[in-house]
Amino acid sequence: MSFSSVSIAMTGSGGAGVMTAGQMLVDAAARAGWYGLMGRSLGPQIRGGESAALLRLSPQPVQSPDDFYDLLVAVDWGNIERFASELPLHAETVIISDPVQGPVPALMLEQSPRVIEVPLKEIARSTPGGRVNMVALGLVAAAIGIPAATIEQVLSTVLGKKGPEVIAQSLASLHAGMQAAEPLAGHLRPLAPPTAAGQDRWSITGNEATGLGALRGGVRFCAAYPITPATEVLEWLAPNLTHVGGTLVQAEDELASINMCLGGSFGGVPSLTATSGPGLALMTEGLGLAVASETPVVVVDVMRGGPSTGIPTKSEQSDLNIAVYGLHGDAPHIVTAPLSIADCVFTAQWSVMLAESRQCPVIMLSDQAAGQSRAVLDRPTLPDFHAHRLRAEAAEGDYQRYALTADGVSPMAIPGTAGTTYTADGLEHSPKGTPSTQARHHQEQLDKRLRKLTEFDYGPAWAEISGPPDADMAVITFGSITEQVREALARAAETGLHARLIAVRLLAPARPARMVAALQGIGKLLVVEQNHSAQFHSLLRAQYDLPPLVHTLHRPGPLALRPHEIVTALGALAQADACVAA
Amino acid sequence: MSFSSVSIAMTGSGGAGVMTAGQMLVDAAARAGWYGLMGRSLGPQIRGGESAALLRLSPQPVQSPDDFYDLLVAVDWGNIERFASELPLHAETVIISDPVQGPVPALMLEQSPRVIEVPLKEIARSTPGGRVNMVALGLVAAAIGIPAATIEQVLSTVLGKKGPEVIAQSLASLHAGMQAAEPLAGHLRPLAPPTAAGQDRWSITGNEATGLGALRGGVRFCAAYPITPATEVLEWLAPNLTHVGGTLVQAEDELASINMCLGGSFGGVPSLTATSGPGLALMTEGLGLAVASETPVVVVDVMRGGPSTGIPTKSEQSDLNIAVYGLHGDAPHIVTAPLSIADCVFTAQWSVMLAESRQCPVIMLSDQAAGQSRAVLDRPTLPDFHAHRLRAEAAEGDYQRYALTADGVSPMAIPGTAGTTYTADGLEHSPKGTPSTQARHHQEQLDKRLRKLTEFDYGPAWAEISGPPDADMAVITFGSITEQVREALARAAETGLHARLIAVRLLAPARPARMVAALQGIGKLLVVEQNHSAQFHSLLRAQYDLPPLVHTLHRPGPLALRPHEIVTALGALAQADACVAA
Amino acid sequence: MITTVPEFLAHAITLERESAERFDELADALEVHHNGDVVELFRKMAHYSRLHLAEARDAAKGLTLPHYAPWEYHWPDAESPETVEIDEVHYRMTPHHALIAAKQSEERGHAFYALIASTCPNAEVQAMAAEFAAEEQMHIRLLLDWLKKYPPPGEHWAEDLDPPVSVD
Amino acid sequence: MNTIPCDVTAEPTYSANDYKSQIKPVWCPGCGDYSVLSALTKALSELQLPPEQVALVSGIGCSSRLPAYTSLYGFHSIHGRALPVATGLKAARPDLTVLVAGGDGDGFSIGGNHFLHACRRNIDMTYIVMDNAVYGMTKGQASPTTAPDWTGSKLTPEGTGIEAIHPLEIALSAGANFIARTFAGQPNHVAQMICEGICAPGFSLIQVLSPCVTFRPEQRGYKEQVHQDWSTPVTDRKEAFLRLLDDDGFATGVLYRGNHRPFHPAPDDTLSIADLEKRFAL
Amino acid sequence: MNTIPCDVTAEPTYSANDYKSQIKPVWCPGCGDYSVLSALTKALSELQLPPEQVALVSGIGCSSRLPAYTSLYGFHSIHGRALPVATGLKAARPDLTVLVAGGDGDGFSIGGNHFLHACRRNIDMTYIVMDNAVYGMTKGQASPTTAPDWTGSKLTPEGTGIEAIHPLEIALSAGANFIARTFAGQPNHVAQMICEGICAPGFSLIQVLSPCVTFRPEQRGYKEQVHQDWSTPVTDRKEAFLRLLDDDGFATGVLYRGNHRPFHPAPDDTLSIADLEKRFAL
Ligand SMILES: Cc1ncc(C[n+]2csc(CCOP(=O)(O)OP(=O)(O)O)c2C)c(N)n1
Ligand SMILES: Cc1ncc(C[n+]2csc(CCOP(=O)(O)OP(=O)(O)O)c2C)c(N)n1
Ligand code: SF4
Ligand code: SF4
Ligand SMILES: [Mg+2]
Ligand SMILES: [Mg+2]
Repeated sequence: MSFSSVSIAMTGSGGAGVMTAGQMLVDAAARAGWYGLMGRSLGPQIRGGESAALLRLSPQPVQSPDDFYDLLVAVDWGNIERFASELPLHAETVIISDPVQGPVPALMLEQSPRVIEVPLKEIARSTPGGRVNMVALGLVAAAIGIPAATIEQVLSTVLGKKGPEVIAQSLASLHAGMQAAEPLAGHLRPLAPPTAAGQDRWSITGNEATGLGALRGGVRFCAAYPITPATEVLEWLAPNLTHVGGTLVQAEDELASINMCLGGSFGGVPSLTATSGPGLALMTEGLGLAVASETPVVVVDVMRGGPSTGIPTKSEQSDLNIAVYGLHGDAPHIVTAPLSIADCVFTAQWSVMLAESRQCPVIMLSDQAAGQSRAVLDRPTLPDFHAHRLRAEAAEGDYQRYALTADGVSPMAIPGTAGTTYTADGLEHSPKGTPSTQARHHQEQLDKRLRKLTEFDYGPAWAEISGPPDADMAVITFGSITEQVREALARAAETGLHARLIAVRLLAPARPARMVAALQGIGKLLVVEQNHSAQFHSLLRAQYDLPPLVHTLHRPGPLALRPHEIVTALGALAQADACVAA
Repeated sequence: MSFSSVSIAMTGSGGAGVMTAGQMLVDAAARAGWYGLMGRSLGPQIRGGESAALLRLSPQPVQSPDDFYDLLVAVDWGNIERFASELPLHAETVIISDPVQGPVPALMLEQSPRVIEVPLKEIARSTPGGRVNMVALGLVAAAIGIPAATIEQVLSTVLGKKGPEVIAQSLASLHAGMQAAEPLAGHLRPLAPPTAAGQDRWSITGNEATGLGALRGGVRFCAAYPITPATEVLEWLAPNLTHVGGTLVQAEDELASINMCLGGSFGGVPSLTATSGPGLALMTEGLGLAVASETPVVVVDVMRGGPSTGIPTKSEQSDLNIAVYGLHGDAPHIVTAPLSIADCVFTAQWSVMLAESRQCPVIMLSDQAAGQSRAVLDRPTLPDFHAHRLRAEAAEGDYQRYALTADGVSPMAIPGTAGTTYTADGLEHSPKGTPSTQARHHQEQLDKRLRKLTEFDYGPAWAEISGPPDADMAVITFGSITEQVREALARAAETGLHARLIAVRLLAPARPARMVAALQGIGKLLVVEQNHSAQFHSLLRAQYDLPPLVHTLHRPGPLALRPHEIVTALGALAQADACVAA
Repeated sequence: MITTVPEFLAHAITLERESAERFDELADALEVHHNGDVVELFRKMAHYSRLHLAEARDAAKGLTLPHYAPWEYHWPDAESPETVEIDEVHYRMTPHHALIAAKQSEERGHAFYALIASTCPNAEVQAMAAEFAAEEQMHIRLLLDWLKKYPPPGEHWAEDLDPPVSVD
Repeated sequence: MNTIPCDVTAEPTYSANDYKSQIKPVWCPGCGDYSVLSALTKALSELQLPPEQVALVSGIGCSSRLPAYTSLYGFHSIHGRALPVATGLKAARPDLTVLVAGGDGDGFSIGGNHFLHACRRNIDMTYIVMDNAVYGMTKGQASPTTAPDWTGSKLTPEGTGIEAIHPLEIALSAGANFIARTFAGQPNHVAQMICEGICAPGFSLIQVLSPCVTFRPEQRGYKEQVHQDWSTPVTDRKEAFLRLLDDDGFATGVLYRGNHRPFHPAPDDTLSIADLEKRFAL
Repeated sequence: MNTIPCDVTAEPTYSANDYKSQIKPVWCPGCGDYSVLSALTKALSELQLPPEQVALVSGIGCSSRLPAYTSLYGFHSIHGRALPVATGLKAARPDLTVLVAGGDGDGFSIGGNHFLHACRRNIDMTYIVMDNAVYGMTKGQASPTTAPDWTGSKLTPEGTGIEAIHPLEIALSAGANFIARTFAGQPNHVAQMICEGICAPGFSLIQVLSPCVTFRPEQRGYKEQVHQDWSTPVTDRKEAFLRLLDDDGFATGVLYRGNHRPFHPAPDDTLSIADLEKRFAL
């Protein structure tokens, strides 16, 4: 899979509008038939802070960032030192720099990229009401070959509400930018022609995809407390839940939001909330109640840099520990993670289905990189399953809410049903739900709650496994960085380095038999994850018997793991001697 | 170590006063020179519920419950089915039953114990103002040979405030009970004579011991929210903190109590709070702040049955997961566990010392069994160390609160110190404390916070290791059940089954080198813990390379693990074939 | 004001029913607290109230009784008179206390009926009330007899050396 | 507002006893909570609400044990979180009658924030607080309604030194639409208040002075202290405040019956998921 | 109460600038919080408090970024928990002057319970709430002080439908000893209020109407709405309530200056640990 993709970073601060320009660029490329991905890097200011739009466009579907940026357009260099490390360049990179912004900072020149000076600001000034970001947009669009008509159309749509004057001014800037693109000719890898025009494609962010998956899974109640980078899940759900007959309540805090969800779910309505690390920390007591009272609920944790308030705007996969182990007592529950932006739809839908089917809480570990990035992708094919909760029918007599059943799941009575009233309880209880301190009841209920999860057939969705069946090397990973691993494996394969991919969607409970099968024949394993303490590796060690030689590639946020790093790690593993386990 | 100990259960309900009788018995035995242990099993009623005083007396120090009860005195049988399983009997057991309470319940007769009927109530009625619990007390005291004068003295002291009439009445009942002991003669193993009279001994509960350890360690601030079974730590601290110049504040909830502790600690005052599972769940966000802002604090979690509200009055070791892994982000911190009631003093003191020295949170995992049991023991020899926090001196200029140092610990400025003002932050920050989203700062600070803990020499206190250096079998455990393991190993050794004991006091961070040494020569390992999902085993797998053959003995509460079960498990391990790992 | 037979019987039925239910409630409470002697007594009292209730119901056969919300009854006090108050019990109470509490409630019941018997303008109601009052009087005498068997306990009857339990 | 009319005159289908479960309370004999249980069942019988249409949510505490003793749908949740659970339930299932019960510790200490915001949200539910000015279940510590000089707790052996809060003032300020106080020693009055609370639209707060005979035996004396001063409710917020400014904590009756719009999420059910998906299409 | 006299007349040692740090605020230009920062430094200079004797605790939010912009000891804690952190600090270190700062979301939404109990505890500290009736930092959602019909948030596109809370009423009810309102557009008045708040014993609440120019640009109009009605504080709780019942949310000045005893733990320091150990000895 060799991409003829192009990766572009546009930086600018103080309302320069690079995010909007980037957005228009992706939109236009999409319309013209390319695939694309746009992430972002933002400063701490609410408005007018330094920001970078991070794009990748390609004729093939693409959800992974590339190793380096091919083109860096600096509308200005404000605070570049704060995020320069997030913008890896190489010798082929073309930097477009505006001379009035001063010389290119030394730290951007370390890889000896080619610098082309373009007086963006001056060009903008040359047209009335000129906009520097539109100049940059025009320049980039022209340089990579986006048809002028398409970009003009997108611009006009996006700025539609602002009135004809603004549109006209912006178009003028755009055209000026396009003209200024000439000096770039020959300096930039050409973007291969689009292939997907007319195909059924979506433009969607991971957070939107999560919201959609939730609704598809049957969620009709949400209680919300905003937190970066999860807020967009909630914001997308607010109007859309209403449209499909559901309800969203803004809660006073996360203690309230999780417990409101439990209330809604107790009422028979599939419920979900979204948060990030600090909010998840506040929800664990409520999640424990969901375990003990067997109340289905889904919590989406869009992970950000931790610990504590950490780095709210940057991605990291460091909430794995709390998600799997963060509840007090023996509290079996389910933890899932989407494997890409697109997969947020499926995994959210599946998570709701699992919660409802197993009558337990599910924590879905999304992350900032997936949640706040927009991808242009083929419309995903999605299963039609949705929430099915085993319900108790109206009955006379002795309804046992927590009856001991073969698979551990007991029919749940929904308020309104006659003859099956009961009291849900977080205290240990008898099968009927009566509080009990007896050893026997405790053991039975602990067994039952565990059995519900371990005896269930999660099917092949537990992980995505691909690659040669005879490989003796595998890469195991989870979450949205799977896309980088995929790309790395494709590249490695081209160099003759074959390895299996095991991308785990179901992080808890463990699936030992499935893992044995997945690891069949594997002698060397590379664990890839984005956190400081190799939490995934530690989880794997605890849950599974791993091959004799295990390497890990782990790094905290905010730097994205790049495909070439994974290829390198894989190369090292291939060379490593199985006797000197790392 | 063969005990000639005697184990006694006294059951009774509705204000029968068996707990007080049990307490008097331990007190008297203690005065007379025996050692002892008293636990309890209680019903869900606040007053007048069924209860059992669970005693063990011995001429040797004893902190483990025995396998069976030698004597069961039933003042009545109210709701015995609820806790019968907590009262293991054997064929040698003597049951004293009062015929007016009806026949001995069948479920107490399964092991064919000897039943002796004694009309306790009638005897009590035969003396004016007679008290049935005092009759039972007299009976037991006489049967096991506690000197009459001692028990009379204790009774008079305890009831002192109630006035001479009550004392006289109680003494009369006591004597009547003593006389009624005659039929027991020959039926009960005699308690070997005391050995410790005159020795420096204490009578103390685990929760009191924890409070004392906290003060010894230097704690001078506590914020408290009551919760069973941790409340007594707080209740002991309330007046005693004041006496030594400290302060206790009752908080509105656990979110407040942990954050108040952070405030106190930020002010330079070593701070601690105590809670149980549900409260700990509410504290994890605050603990994450402690990690990121490097604010020392100690949280004692007196574990009870989980998940959720669970079984508040019963012991379990199921908060290990949340204690070690329950914080969001990469949040290295310390987790300790006392190995016995006596060890609560040391471990609490050590925990304070570690928190202060490492500027991080420490979670100390005590449990209900240790916390709410009283032991008569030799006065522990205790180190004199106490909190030492590396402080910044008054300075001019560029104070860096989070300076990168070799061992990771940076001098902390205490408010009031001139020239070193700074802002503590839960946001990722530069060495100076300025919020930063930079990859470099994040990596540096993550490294530093981890280094503080991993590069520290915890000394031999990390675990208690004993037993033959050439053993090829070991038992590894943590927490207060260590006492049962100790006794089991002593017994096993008598039968020629030798194994090493590794009782881990430091549960996080991992001590790989120390563990390698501890496991030196060990081919077979038995992991013993009191929870449903073998959390300790899973933690050990994640952190350490374990011997080829590992068995686990784990069971949730409320049933105490008994020494003979451990001996049996050890026997099975000895027999097991190393090739068929379990 | 109670003036008609249906009104009177509605009161009598509720009075006896609530009395029986309360005795049962108290018996349940003491059962949970293992106070068997008192449980037995309260069960007995509940039984007697239920006998009365049956009588009142018999008398009401064929009549349409008015509906009152609990707070609309014309009790001398806001609460139905022959109901032992919730806080008159203690887990360590003895049969003596139980009998005193029962006697007091019967006395209130008696007073209620007696007042109607003496003040109600409706002669039929008067007669019925007098009959009910007489029965209550009998109960009171019965209770007084029992009480002789259960002299007041010593002053330490409530003593419980065991501390209360913290259950959560 | 409840859909069942409050003045049912027909032959009752549900007697008070029909709202009780088989489980016997673990409360101390003499505890005021018994009487709240009995009053609740009377109130429900008065309203003739089918038990399966009523949900009773509680937190943790002696008082919070209530649900299991009824034949309603119950949720005995966690300490301090009864109101959010109930809020979610009512928002998701507006057809149900939602009741909430708990103690002063549960509601005003750990649950204080939810109390504030539930009053403010004014969602249609009835909150019954059994106030004994103590944490009964954990052996008698001071709660937010405990007087500053109460020295009965080992945690605050010199008294808390801080003033008790005024829950009714806070409810009134925050926006609760129906506010009443009653006393467990008068179960019929408690029943009446619960009945009126259920029938009132929006958030109804009923503070029940409910003695803890074990840790606050002196509360048996409440009998002599209560005085039914608020026999006519006021509908004006200002007037209600004035009432409270003269309150000694023992006036009973309906303090306030307001006119605030209850929170009522309105799903519009106009689009299908396929419609929503279309918006992502290029 | 502060130990430093409030009427320093000597030549000032500390200028307002001495209370500022080198760190430049990330606030949007035009944000009201700038002016609170400046007012705070003026107030401290007026009081001539040595910076190292003052600690400023905050939660999370735009407003909560304040501490790092000062040269005081600061604790930028977590969302909603500034008051407990400050309470612990003051209880453990009564010698320090403790200030708390934050937003309406931090203080009244997630932090509502601590607000209630901090007022009640009435410990000696000064709480400055920069109220912009919005969650600024998370892109503009409704806060507890947002009007029910504000449709500017994507989370509540039809408005919240619930009434705003009245933080001053709650503070007054709960027991705060000093309560004032001021407006960021009048930094000298803000400085005066802060000064008086610090000097008042017990818990002081200062609500600063502090426009969020980004998400509530209409708040620039506060200028025209505020009116300094509370120029003389009242000391009677009832009178203060009456004032509030007529409040339109824009009256500024000192509402109330009370007489409640501040919470003051009193360590007695009479025993050694060895003494305590003796009690365990047989
Ligand atoms: C998170 C958490 N903290 C503390 C507790 C312990 N706890 C249980 S009930 C209770 C107080 C109950 O007081 P209140 O609500 O007044 O009820 P009461 O028992 O007086 O009826 C406490 C502190 C708990 N269960 N969970
Ligand atoms: C536990 C937790 N939940 C949510 C957030 C996200 N968050 C940060 S600031 C904030 C609201 C801030 O509003 P306010 O306190 O009014 O401050 P402002 O920004 O308006 O000054 C929220 C919801 C968080 N940091 N932590
Ligand atoms: S402790 Fe108090 S509140 Fe709890 S049941 Fe007993 S009397 Fe009631
Ligand atoms: S978003 Fe609003 S509150 Fe935040 S800094 Fe900008 S103007 Fe101020
Ligand atoms: Mg209470
Ligand atoms: Mg705000």
